[in-house]
Amino acid sequence: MQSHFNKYFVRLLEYKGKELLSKYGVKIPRGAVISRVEDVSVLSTFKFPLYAKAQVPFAGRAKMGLVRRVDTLKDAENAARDYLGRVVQDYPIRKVLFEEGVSVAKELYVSITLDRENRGYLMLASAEGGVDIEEIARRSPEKIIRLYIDDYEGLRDYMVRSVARKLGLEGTAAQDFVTVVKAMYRVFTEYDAELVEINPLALTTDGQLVAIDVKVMIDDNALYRHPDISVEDSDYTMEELEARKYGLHYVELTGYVGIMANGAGLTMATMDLVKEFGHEPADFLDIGGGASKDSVREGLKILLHDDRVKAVLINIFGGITRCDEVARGVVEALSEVKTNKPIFIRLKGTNEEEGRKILAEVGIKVYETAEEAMEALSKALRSMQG
Amino acid sequence: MQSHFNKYFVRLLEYKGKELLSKYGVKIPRGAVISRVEDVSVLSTFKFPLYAKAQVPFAGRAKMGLVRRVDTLKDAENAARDYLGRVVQDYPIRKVLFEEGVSVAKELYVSITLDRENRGYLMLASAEGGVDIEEIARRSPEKIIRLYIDDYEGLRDYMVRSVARKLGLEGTAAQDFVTVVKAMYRVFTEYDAELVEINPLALTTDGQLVAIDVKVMIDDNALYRHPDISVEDSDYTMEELEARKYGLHYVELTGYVGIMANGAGLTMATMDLVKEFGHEPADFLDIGGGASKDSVREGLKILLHDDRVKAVLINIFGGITRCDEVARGVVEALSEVKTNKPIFIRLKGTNEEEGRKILAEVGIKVYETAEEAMEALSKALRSMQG
Amino acid sequence: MAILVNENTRVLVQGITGREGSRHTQYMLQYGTKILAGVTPGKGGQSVHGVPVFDTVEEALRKFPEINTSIIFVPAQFAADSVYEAIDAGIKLIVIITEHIPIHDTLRFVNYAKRRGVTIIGPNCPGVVSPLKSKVGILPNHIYTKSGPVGIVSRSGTLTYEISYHLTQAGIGQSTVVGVGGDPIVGTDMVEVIKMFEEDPETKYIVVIGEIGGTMEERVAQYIGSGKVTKPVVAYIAGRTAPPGKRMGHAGAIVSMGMGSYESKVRAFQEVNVPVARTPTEVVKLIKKLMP
Amino acid sequence: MAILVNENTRVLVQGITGREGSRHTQYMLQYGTKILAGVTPGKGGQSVHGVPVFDTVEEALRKFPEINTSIIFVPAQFAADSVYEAIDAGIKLIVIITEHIPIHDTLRFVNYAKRRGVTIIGPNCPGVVSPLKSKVGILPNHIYTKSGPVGIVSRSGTLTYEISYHLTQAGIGQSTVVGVGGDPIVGTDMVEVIKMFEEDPETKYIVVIGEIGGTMEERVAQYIGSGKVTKPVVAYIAGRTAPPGKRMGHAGAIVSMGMGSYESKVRAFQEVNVPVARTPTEVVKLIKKLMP
Repeated sequence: MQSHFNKYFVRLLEYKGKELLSKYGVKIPRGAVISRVEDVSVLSTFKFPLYAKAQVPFAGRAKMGLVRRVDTLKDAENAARDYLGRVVQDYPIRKVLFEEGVSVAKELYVSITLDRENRGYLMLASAEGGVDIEEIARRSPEKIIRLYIDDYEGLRDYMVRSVARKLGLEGTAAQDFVTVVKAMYRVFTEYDAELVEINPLALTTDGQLVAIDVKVMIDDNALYRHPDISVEDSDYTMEELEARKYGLHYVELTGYVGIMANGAGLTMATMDLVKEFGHEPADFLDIGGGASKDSVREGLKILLHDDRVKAVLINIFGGITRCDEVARGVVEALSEVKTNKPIFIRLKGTNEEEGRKILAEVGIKVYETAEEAMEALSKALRSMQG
Repeated sequence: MQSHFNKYFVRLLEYKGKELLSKYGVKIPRGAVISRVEDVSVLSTFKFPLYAKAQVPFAGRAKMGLVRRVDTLKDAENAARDYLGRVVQDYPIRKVLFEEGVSVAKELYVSITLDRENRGYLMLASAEGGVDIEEIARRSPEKIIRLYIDDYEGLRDYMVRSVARKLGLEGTAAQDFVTVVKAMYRVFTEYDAELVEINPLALTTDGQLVAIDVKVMIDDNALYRHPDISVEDSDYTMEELEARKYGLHYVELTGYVGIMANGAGLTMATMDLVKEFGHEPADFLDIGGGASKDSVREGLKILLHDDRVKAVLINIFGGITRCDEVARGVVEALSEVKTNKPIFIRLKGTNEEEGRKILAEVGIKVYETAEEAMEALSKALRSMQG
Repeated sequence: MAILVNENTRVLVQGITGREGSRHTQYMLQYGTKILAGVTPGKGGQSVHGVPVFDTVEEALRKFPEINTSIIFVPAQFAADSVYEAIDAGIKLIVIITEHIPIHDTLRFVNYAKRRGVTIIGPNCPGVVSPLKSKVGILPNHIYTKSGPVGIVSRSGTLTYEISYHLTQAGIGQSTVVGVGGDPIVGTDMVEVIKMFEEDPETKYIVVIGEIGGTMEERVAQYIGSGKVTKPVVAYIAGRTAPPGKRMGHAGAIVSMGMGSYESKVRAFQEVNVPVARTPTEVVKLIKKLMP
Repeated sequence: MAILVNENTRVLVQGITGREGSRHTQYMLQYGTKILAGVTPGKGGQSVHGVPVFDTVEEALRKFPEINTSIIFVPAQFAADSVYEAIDAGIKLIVIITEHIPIHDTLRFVNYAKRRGVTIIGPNCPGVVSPLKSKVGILPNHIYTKSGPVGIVSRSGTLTYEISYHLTQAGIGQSTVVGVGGDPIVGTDMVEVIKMFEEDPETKYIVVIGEIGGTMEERVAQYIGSGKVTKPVVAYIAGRTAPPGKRMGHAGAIVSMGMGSYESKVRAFQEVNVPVARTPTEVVKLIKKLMP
């Protein structure tokens, strides 16, 4: 189950996910999050060594050197200076989490996620957590305990206790496990989460359960009702935030043909078509349903300002989207940005005739099918190279 | 539907109920609550005249002179000094709420309460709110709009909108009504309420909905999960709080026969019996189910220390309550408190024999039936008067 | 015959290792109740008065699939979860002794049980006894030594013992005695129990033990008035001399419309020709009068 | 015949006074859809393109009890409430056009609808059209001018138009075209629509338009593999060249077990002998090949 271009899930930074879980009773390592180098002074009361973890919203952080042990306040300051402001995978590091070490006896895995197929929630747990969890799931699926949760009936304590027993937890650890999972469930349902994952969930040498790393993904469409979650604490890049303002869904790719279409399916089909003609798409830009001329204008401007883009393919089949609005947006963008990049437009559907007329007035040809537009674009690219 | 001795509902002080509703979006008059006379200084930024409302947990406050208009800070100080520390109906006034006036165009009534019969919730609303609401309900029941709410399905906005229309609310007032009722519903379900009532809910001359007076009653058994609600903000008297510590349910009455029994039903039946013999009970004291000897001891001590009590009738039929524990408690109380008040005990049920033995050791007779014990008590009272 | 519990009742005790759970397991065993298993999370493998303890209801039922009834002694904070566990495991009769369960919890699990066809008695109740057959509750054993024609339904525990005691003393046995519980919302109300008594061939007379507050007694009277109860009924209501209670706001007054008082309840019964005893002992006299 | 909507469809438009609601009411009317009423709270008494507007669904249904279908254009924040209102009022087919509805809202109302036997199409979908009979959706009118033997079920709006357009251009009509919606959880999934097509006498061929992500296409293939679909199926999957998407944590990987990719979906279809088109236009060729 992967999320491609069709739906955006906001991944929270580790410290923010921990904050939410901690609010409902999950134990986390003692630590502090810092966004300015000079703030490392708050660490003076902590027990060194600490672990400095750059707050980036993607996996494989340790291998990239974005987690390190610091033995002194001076070390910590150096780590903060090194990390803060760096841009990794298009993402600017704004925060560093410093945490005390935890004496781990055992690493568990536990998560709650949407069960799309059964239209409910699914809890997964394993007594063998850690980075190899997927490998374990592949080789020994029986080591993954699955609990289906009905949205209507909710999660009962006794169900979690039963999972705790299967994990081999006893006594206070079993009780703590109920606390941990109920906290995860609250975050999951109250914060419109797609995923709440603790991996590893450490069973410490003194019998406590502590969340060492967490991953929380939130439904972008529900962010409006969670004022305590700032997009700054998520995996939005600057460009994505900019596009988002206009209801655009933009993802940067590696090629040179700028693409704009309406609907995720048609946008992907348009990418496929570009590849089919032997070219490489520079982006995925879906203007969504019912886009206004302003969105179209701003979207096209992103493509025109992108130096990598050599030509633009616009593929619109209007349903709730109106071809005339699209045409107006295109005309406005072209009046604002001086460009000699060729633009190939295919327009079909709602208000198609009016759209054609508007584009005809500024001398832009409209193609009947995406294939025809792409063919013309290919020819233009060849002549540019020639 | 009245709550007698069988179940205790905590009534919150007005200001606390308003605080909860306000947290979820209900508009309340601008105001401040004060617990020390010197704190009236915070009122200096308010728009006088203000209304000083002594925070007491019972109705008819205005008629008792516990609400008054104050025109100056000096007035306010006098009101605070007058109210704070006064004891009205056994209740010590600890707080005074000062509020700005509201320009009322219309007074509505709205409440959410438990629907015991249908095992759900019931919302009541009327376009004619205010102190006469019960009279209106009696004379013109059609003026009360009733909405049953299923606990499982919850309250949907569209249902509340429909009630708003029936109340004649339009535009923003109708939308605000949805906000008000949803806030009430949240307080009702999240705070284990028995009742959330706003009366009057003012429609102001500038079209706003403002809660002028509110009544919130909370399930005493659920207080443990609401750490933000202090019993100081409720209608507990000092004696009740003291009794509560030992799991006792004590209510002071006006007579002179001290009563202790187990279970609300048996305690009431014992009161009835005292009256049947022409005497007046001094109290209702239910030691509950499975009382320990400590509870019995402390309960009996309350009665022995009460100067009004001339004789004590103890009526126990043990199920989960053990007669031996009761006997031990009685013996301990008598060893701690010197008294010459006669005590008449009837013991039946679980561990009856052991209880009888314990009491026999200190020379206390045990009666077979409550009637026999009461007869003996009557005789003793007669001889005391004679 | 009898209602709710009988010779075929096979019991699970939830919260069996607690003070009350353990004690009343012993008393029920002494009474002759067939208790097959107990549950206390984390105490699986122990035994209480010879009854094996399991960690979960599911495990207990796997070992003893013939269990058809559960009695709950679990502390109030955890009681609701135990009820869900029993319902989800498929137990069809659940008797909840625990008192002080938050009423919103009760409301939710009672409705949940109804949707699944599960009967709940309680909470905050003394349980159910069908004398000489089975006891699932905390009613004192020594009172229930005679089966017979009187079915009792009551909101009060101790008052039930009182009246049962006097009946038994007078040589009048009981078919089944049901304490529905003293909370404002209970799993099975008096009307529902009276319907069962009406269907039960062993029950010839019905005693209703009520108290002031709520409208349950008025609804019983209304149901009797509908003509669906052919067996004679005798009532007792505690609280005749209680001063007016704490008011439940205007809402309470509007909903109850004057019901809930001693007078209202007595009037309701009198209107449908149900005699109301003035004292617990008078119930025995009224029943005797009805007997041939 | 056809599925979901036909000559007997009588439509309510919820959110009729909004920009899209009003516009598409006009388009649907032009298409010939029988729209009887609209709802927008606070706008009762107005009319939109001749359609009377009511404040509540209940009022609209009181006036027009023959309404059997609702289409929802209400903004995402308020959409769930509109769905509950329609379900509670007894409407049995609800088409939700609104996009950006929080997925937890969708999950809850979809399950609520199922318990009440209500069919939901969407959310975030183009709706349903049975050409020349009725359109309940936002699909462009001018494409749907020919009824015929092809049933289309799709996760994507615009791709559906694209493929329908090419079919119609090639003279191949459609029985019903269903956009199930692009969200991770939808009211009616592809398998459920395919079951309907299988039952529908008018439908002779089925086109499945999928895209990468999720496992809906794999489940379609699995269902076809079970032998319950006798009609020939042709598929198209968008996203062949999309780079790997954002990972949904370990949980996503564990649950999907490698499903969700373009290759996984194509393989699943090929294993059950469903041809997969490489471009939207190729779908037409594949259908033509199947035709006699």
